[in-house]
Amino acid sequence: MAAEARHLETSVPILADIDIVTARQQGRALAERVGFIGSDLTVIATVISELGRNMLTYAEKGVIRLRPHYFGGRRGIMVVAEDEGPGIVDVELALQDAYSTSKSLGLGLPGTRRLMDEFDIVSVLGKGTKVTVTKWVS
Amino acid sequence: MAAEARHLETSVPILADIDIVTARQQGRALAERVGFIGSDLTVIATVISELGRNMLTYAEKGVIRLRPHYFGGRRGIMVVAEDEGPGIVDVELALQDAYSTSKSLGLGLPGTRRLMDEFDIVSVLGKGTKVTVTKWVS
Amino acid sequence: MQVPILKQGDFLIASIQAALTDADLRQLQDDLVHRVSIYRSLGVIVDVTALDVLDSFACRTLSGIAQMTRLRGAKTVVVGIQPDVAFTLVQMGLRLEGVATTLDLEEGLALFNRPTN
Amino acid sequence: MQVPILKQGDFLIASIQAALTDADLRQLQDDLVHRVSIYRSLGVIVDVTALDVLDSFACRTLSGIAQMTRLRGAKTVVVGIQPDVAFTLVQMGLRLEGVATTLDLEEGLALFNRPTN
Ligand SMILES: Nc1ncnc2c1ncn2[C@@H]1O[C@H](COP(=O)(O)OP(=O)(O)O)[C@@H](O)[C@H]1O
Ligand SMILES: Nc1ncnc2c1ncn2[C@@H]1O[C@H](COP(=O)(O)OP(=O)(O)O)[C@@H](O)[C@H]1O
Repeated sequence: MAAEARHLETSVPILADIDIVTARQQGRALAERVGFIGSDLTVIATVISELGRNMLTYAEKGVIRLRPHYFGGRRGIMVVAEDEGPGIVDVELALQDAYSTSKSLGLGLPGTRRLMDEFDIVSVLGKGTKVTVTKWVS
Repeated sequence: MAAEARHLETSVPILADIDIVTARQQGRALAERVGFIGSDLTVIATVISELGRNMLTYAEKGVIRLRPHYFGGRRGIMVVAEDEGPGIVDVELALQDAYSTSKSLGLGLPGTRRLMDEFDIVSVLGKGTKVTVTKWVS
Repeated sequence: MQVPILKQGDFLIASIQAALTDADLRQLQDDLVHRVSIYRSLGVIVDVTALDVLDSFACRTLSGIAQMTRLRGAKTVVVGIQPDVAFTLVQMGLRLEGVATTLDLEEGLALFNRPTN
Repeated sequence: MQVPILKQGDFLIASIQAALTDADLRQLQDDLVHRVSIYRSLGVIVDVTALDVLDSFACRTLSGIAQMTRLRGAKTVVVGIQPDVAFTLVQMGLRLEGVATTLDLEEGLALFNRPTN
């Protein structure tokens, strides 16, 4: 069993595509510390990758915060991806499979939602976008 | 490109679990002849396995027919699994994820439906069950 | 078609050589659970490289092996799942519950020799 | 982190050694498409054993490699997809369109030497 790892919160600025690699490696490492194993580690790294790329593509830059999360006897990891980009015009649409404004696959957000246990998105036009996702150790 | 393989229809009686192995090997071989590649071959073999096992479990025996299928310029494979078992009381229910009358996973029928392009089931209580599925070469 | 089980130190390695019937799979589960008890093994590796299909029964059996050996203190790793098999499994809605997976035997053994958390 | 590409007879083998940035992946695609043309290669193998993530961009790039090399008469095989990576990919809703997959390099090469249909 992993000891509690509350103090291990980290923050990765996403300014270039190498930062996405850094963020997902840190996410995986933190997830291991929290007690995740196997394909959950891959899931967490993949989600960080998708959120990080969206920032670079649509908002030029942003920050990914990785946080051990303990609640109601459960432990997990929370990933917060926050940028000050243009925001999303239609969030409902952005969450649909295959919707993309960049000739991309349009599976980043809906895929992330499927992979994680909790998913929240707040986007304000002209202000920015904040995606908060959590996965619990099962 | 595969030459047309209309004459290659085969029929595999399912009387014991070794017959399931035979049926899925024949199904895979036929699918290759028809022109399937990669994970489609795995999909077809898996579906045959699920349908064959259901026959043994719930109807004691049955027959699996494998048939090259050409229609509207498309080519594919049709798998027909037919038994004279007890039939299914509630087909709607049997098609739902995780519904099983045998402490099994209950994913055989719904999973088969997800994997194939066409899915048809006819079941008559006291008469038997016939599942007909088709996959097209993409 | 019985599956040979190799004892290698603290680990058991089951190398599936060809397509298995449901009865073979059941036998494999019984054999592994039995030997984990006798040898007090710390880990079980099941090599499925030779399998071109993992259907719901096979998944259930592999999860069952993991669950029953865990009760005896051993961890189960399934190695050699073909990518097409992995894709199909998830598309069906199946999961290998409680089972760790690696690409090959080498990585599987490495997993045991790593400090676990 | 450039990906070394080996020419082995009629085939090209790209062995990814470590995590790649999106720019690295784009570069890999350009390099492979370019060399398939020059060498008139019949097949391309991309070894992704070292990748612990295949996200939507990586999938799109691998599918793009397959599509563009196919126009030049070559087939693409991706080898070494970790099972966990395969599971995650499908759960996300991703597919490796037009890409053949095998467990390892050996099987990948065998695929080319088999009569195709
Ligand atoms: N951080 C963001 N800022 C602004 N728009 C975004 C952001 N993330 C996603 N979007 C919008 O939502 C759409 C869907 O995103 P996603 O599902 O990740 O697919 P993709 O990135 O492949 O287009 C994007 O095409 C884009 O229009
Ligand atoms: N050939 C059949 N004859 C009678 N009942 C069947 C047959 N196939 C499936 N069923 C019924 O449908 C249910 C769901 O089937 P399935 O989705 O394959 O799951 P499972 O076989 O794991 O229970 C079974 O539990 C059984 O009650």
